[in-house]
Amino acid sequence: MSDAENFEGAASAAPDQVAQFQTHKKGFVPTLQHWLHVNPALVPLIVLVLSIAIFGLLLGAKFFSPFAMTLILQQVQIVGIVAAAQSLVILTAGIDLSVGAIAVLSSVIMGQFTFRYGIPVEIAVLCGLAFGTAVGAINGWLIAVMKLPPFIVTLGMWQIVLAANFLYSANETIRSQTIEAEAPLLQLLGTTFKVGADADGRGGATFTFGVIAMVLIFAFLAYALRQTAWGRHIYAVGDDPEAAQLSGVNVRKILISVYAVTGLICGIAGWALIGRIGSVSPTSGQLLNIESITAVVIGGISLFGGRGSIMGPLFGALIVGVFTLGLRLLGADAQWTFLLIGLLIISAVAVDQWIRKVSV
Amino acid sequence: MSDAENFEGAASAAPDQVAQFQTHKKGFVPTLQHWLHVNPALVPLIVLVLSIAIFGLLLGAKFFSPFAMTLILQQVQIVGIVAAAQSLVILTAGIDLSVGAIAVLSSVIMGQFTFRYGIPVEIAVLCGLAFGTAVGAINGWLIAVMKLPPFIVTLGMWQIVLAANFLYSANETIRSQTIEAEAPLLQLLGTTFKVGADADGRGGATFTFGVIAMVLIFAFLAYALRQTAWGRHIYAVGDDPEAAQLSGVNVRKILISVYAVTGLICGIAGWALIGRIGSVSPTSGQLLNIESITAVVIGGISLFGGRGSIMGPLFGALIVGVFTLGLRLLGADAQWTFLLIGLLIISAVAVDQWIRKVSV
Amino acid sequence: DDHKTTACLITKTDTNPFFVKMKEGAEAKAAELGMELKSFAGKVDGDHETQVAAIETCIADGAKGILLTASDTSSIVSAVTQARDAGLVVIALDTPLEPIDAADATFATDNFLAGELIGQWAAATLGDAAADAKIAMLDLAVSQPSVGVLRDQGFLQGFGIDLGDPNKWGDETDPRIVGNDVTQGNEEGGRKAMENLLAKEPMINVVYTINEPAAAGAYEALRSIGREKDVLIVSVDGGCPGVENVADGVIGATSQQYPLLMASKGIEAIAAWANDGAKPEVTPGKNFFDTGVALVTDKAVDGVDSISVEDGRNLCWG
Amino acid sequence: MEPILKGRNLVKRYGKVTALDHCDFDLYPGEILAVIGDNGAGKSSLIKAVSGAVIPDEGDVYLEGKKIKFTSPIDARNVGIETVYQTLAMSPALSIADNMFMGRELRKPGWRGTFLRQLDRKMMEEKAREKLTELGLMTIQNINQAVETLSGGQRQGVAVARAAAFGSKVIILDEPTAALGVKESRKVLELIQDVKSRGIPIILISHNMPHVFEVADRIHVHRLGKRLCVIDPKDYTMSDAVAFMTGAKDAPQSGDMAEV
Amino acid sequence: MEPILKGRNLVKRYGKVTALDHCDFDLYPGEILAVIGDNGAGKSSLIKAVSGAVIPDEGDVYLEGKKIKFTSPIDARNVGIETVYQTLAMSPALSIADNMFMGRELRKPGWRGTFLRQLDRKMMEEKAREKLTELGLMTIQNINQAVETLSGGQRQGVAVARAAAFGSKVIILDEPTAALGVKESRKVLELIQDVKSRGIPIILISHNMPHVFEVADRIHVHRLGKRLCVIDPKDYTMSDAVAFMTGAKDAPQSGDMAEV
Ligand SMILES: Nc1ncnc2c1ncn2[C@@H]1O[C@H](COP(=O)(O)OP(=O)(O)OP(=O)(O)O)[C@@H](O)[C@H]1O
Ligand SMILES: Nc1ncnc2c1ncn2[C@@H]1O[C@H](COP(=O)(O)OP(=O)(O)OP(=O)(O)O)[C@@H](O)[C@H]1O
Ligand SMILES: O[C@@H]1[C@@H](O)[C@H](O)OC[C@H]1O
Ligand SMILES: [Mg+2]
Ligand SMILES: [Mg+2]
Repeated sequence: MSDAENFEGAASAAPDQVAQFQTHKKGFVPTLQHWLHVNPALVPLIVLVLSIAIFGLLLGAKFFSPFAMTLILQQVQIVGIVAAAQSLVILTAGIDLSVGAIAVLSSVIMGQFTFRYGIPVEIAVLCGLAFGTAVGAINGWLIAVMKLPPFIVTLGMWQIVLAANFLYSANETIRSQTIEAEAPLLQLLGTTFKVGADADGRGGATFTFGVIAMVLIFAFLAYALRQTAWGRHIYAVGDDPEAAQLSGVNVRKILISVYAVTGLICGIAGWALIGRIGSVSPTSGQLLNIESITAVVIGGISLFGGRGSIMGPLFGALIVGVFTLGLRLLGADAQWTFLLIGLLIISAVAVDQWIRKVSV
Repeated sequence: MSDAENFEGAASAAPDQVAQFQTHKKGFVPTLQHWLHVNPALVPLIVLVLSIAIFGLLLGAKFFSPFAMTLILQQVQIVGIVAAAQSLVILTAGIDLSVGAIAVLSSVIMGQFTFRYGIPVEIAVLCGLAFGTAVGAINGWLIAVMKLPPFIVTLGMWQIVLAANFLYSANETIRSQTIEAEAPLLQLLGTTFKVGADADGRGGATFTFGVIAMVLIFAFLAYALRQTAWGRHIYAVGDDPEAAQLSGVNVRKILISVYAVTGLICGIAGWALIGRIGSVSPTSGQLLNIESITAVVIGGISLFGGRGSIMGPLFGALIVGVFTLGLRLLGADAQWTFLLIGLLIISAVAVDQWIRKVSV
Repeated sequence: DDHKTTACLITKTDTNPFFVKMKEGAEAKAAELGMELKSFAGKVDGDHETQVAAIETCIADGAKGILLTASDTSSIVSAVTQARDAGLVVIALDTPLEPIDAADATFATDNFLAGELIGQWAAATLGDAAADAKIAMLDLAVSQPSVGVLRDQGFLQGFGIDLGDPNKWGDETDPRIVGNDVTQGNEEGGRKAMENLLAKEPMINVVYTINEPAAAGAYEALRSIGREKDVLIVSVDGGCPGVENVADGVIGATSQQYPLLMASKGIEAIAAWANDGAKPEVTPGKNFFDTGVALVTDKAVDGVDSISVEDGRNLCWG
Repeated sequence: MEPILKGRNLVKRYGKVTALDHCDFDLYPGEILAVIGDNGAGKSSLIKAVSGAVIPDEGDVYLEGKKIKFTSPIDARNVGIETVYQTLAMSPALSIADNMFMGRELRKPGWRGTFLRQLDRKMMEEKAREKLTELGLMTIQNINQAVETLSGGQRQGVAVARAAAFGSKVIILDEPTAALGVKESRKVLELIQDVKSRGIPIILISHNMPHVFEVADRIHVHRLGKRLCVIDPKDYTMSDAVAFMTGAKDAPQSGDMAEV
Repeated sequence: MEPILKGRNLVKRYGKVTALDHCDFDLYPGEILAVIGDNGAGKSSLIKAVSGAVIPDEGDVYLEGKKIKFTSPIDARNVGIETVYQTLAMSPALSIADNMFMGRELRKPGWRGTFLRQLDRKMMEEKAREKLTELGLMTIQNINQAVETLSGGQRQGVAVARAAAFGSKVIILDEPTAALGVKESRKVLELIQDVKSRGIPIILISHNMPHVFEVADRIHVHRLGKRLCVIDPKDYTMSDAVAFMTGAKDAPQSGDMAEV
């Protein structure tokens, strides 16, 4: 062992060559699997396309028409918008149960500020959005600074906001006709425009500003998550908050901003809700939390945080929309539809898992 | 550096003495904190005792009576039993959203098997329990073997079981009077016995077999979790499933058994439900999932798994029960109670966090 | 068969026996008339969006008409208008829309009247004791849906209590009211709400309940403290288990409504519309077709019309 | 002589990365076999493949000449192969004693053990303390301390103690001294010698050449996912070994390879 | 001479365990200070306390003579103190490039960076690759690979590269070579020398005595939560150092302690 002191020197002559393993080809299925593994958002997209194709085959033109297709978009717009917000939160390994309540109370505020207090509708809308943002920020503060678990904070907030909603609104609906006459801005996101309708304006593809808002929100978040530091930090916080903190991420700031943005998007969802249902209704949106989480998870975002692509939940929401409409058109009754949607949820995720697994 | 070869030998003369740091005393509060840190289940217990004391002071004998105290026990028994089951699942870092649906369909099976098919009631009860266990085992199989996320599996299962419940029962209620006359065993867990009631059997402490079942289930699980290998493995799986697997835990078996036991306990909850409401009603128990998770989290079990004591959720359920009754007695109306329970949820966990934190 | 006339039935939920019966009635009638029926329901009471989506689905499906029990009576109006514009006939069942003429027709129980009948009956049964009754009000949900408000306020009116704002419950100041609590319209909620109010005031002697499952739950609570014999429970619905409960003395009186009738009338109206574009008539003197309500009790009192339990049994549903 | 544990043609791929590339492997009875190689060479993947922690894509594993298929680490443990993984595989929130006996808990004697399946905590704590003391690791103050409160080195010590206590056929150590102090490393080396003297063969992965050359009977040099060569530490210097594993020098011909 | 980083009377307790027990600490400009000590002696706790990762219960930290209070590692990084923690602090699911630039991402030049706050991914990838190549770590095949797919040693290499690239005032390395191979360890030692030659002082925690004696200017010996002594590697042998830190020999009197 006379070389004890300098044996390490022997390494210096080592080649700096990069290890080269032979790449292995195994045919189509593994290649597909690998490709999907690298682009996980494609999995829900494929499920979506397949389910549209299957229902299209079963139902023909009734389903496979511009009218029905855009109808699905309209039906999922609220859940879609909220799912975008929910995705952000879930990427940080959190969860937000208060999304639906925030959306509804935001819409009630927009309505009541306009009609009860006579505030100009533009300002009332801003107040509604500000309210959503503020509630979100409080959630974020409790989670980031007080270090309370997101589930429990937003569970509490859900109850608080919902009860406040009923107390404040006195469960009064503001009617569509009144809004249309006096504050049409509230219904802005419900504005429709048709493409390819018949002379009476029937049939054809129908889009609403709300649907466009949904798509824009997803596009915006996709950009922010991939192309900005804020987005990378969201993934880092969800992945391992302690490591993120140690490696220089301001975890508090990220969490508070994520919940605040979530609140803001819920405010927008509240606005879109007015557009969609015409009126301001305090009882709407009760299931938005479960529905948005379902969309997110079908969309392939891990509930443990840090993994998944934001476009997934959009496809997730659409998958549920396609199944709901498709099954109803097939004549399944409500309970059977629920049962089948339950099966769908499990199988969509099972397919996803299958595609991802094996040594890809 | 001539000693390069044997410098390590110098360590051999080192003392084997155990490091001794001086222990530090800092007065009562830190000591209490430390003690609570070591016995985390005490935190919800203290919150419970404090809230009883506060409502007792505010409301006097109306609240602080054997009648009211045991009433709370009766009101939380179903949530309590389900929370015990939910705790097991959450300790493995899972979640079970299907608990309420399983409980209800189990109770419907017990009732319908007895009355629709004329099966002896003992066997019908066993069938109900077996059904709960089977659904739980399927959940477990999907989670452990198919590796699907618990949230999504049980979300799907919730919808499936609930829809099946309505389809199977045709929403038919079996009346209390019918059950009492023909199959009293179904109401067994509703049997009450009183301690200290007046001559007419009014007032005094009222216990039911259901309450006792709840306490026994908690006691049994507390034993199993602390004193058996199964229990230690549950913690290990929740803590780090990969590490558990590598260190010789059969993770699949543990997960499947946990979900199956959860299903069984939900079956018992379904039985207790018949005892409590007298009748078999397919519309009961819809909020049991959220309520049980709330109890578990207020009880200090981490939603990330592996940490917490099973007695916590019992206290968690009781805390919610105390607040609900206390607030109603204070005259808060239903909406305000709802709002205040929201605040309670957040603050109970905040107190918990405060007690645990600092360098304890 | 593509040539069959399609009709839609959209209910608030399909977990409530009331709606289950409504659906059965509609199905039976549709089968008789050779029509196809598609039924939809919200997931929970108050689930408005699912109803909107259901209306859209019916339009997409080319249905001729919709029978609707709306969760949110005024918000649903724009969706209903959309359907009517698309050439469908829309008939409100059980719950009138706001405004009522937003639907082509309404076949409903008068819920306020249903409440009023049990209120009058309770007051008359108590006689002089009504002046210092202790009343528990077991309502539906914190969101105060309109059926719940109408029955609650109808009951108080019938009992002779000042309503305050007739559009909400809980704002009354009469000391005879011990309190309001919510039941979600099921046994469990009924029991818990009753217990809460009993803890507040153990000597409650009149219990108003939103529906019969809630009443059954309230009874269990009373039974567990041995007070089931000295309390008057009144309710609404007239489902078969409820009528049996009246027979057994669990419930003192209940206001019976007729969902099967609503549904079959509704299907007939859609068939008529599909055949010759005829729209249904309303009950004279009312702006809707009243499918009627009857007080079921074996302890009839003067001045309040009622039918016997036996008659109730023959007319009951579910 | 028949190897006690043998791998042939093992292949393990992770996506595009081939961690094991038709790799062979032999461990003979009673020997200490060191495995050395660059970071990322595939050492950990190799021992995972022979201990059931991953299932190789191709190739076979033989135990005492019989082909075996481990589908989980439990299978390997059941036949007496005990492994300390590089990631340690501990449950952070559980106590040291819990971790040491994970998966083979001791039950109380008599009916409490048989029927109530009650654990014998006292016994487990005692044995755990004993094992740690043997390794000089009793700077740990409390056997019921959660593993997450231990320093990195203390944790590694616990993992090694666990393997040493339970391995009956083969003990595999993946960089057992990486986080250990001088004193603790010495104890682990002593322990390795001690285990060997009990006749149990050991696989030792290490980047510490002096340690490797001190204890190994043969050295398996791993490079680019393959066994490059096996050398006898008495025939080569540390410099040679380092040169082989880094590719600075060509490997000796198989004729020269270390034989048992 | 004024120490660039100084700790006085630092105390950190975890429940009943006192990890730092009134500990002092000095790092002088331009030097390599090694910190050695048994497992669990409190070395990691010490550097956490001076780098903002934990807030000490008592005592003060001074940077260039001025008292500072770091409330998070971000504060320390902002003044140029860069740390490689023993646990590495990486986001497993993110890429190597993402991890290297975490918290100080580069934005595109022009309006896309200023207004759209768009990241300059290409630039970051290029720089990351450059740094890793310097460390001889380009056996890593793809800079966009998730960190969780790297071997233990590769991960450590990435962490060290990150610190070296960004530390401008002090670089702290907690056992940077623990999981590294011979070749990679050498690269890290070279890097340490290189950083020193740029005038940046380094704190190096290591259990590898030859490495410590090779590069350290002074050695801080840590024992039982305290600084036992500081020695000059030229005045003492490795055996001495090991004897001090394990308690086999009494520490030299403070008069003999290494001065700058
Ligand atoms: N789970 C995984 N997913 C993807 N790639 C992996 C995974 N595990 C290992 N690899 C890759 O396989 C190769 C071999 O890794 P392995 O951990 O076996 O190396 P090693 O020789 O043990 O290195 P070290 O000395 O650093 O521990 C590496 O390139 C690594 O990136
Ligand atoms: N988060 C924590 N909770 C409780 N105790 C802790 C925690 N972190 C460290 N300790 C304890 O503090 C003491 C010092 O630990 P530290 O990690 O500083 O040691 P170290 O000198 O870095 O050891 P090593 O060389 O093994 O890394 C140990 O006894 C350890 O158990
Ligand atoms: O009228 C219905 C009522 O009878 C039922 O019980 O609840 C829902 C109501 O719409
Ligand atoms: Mg390795
Ligand atoms: Mg350390």
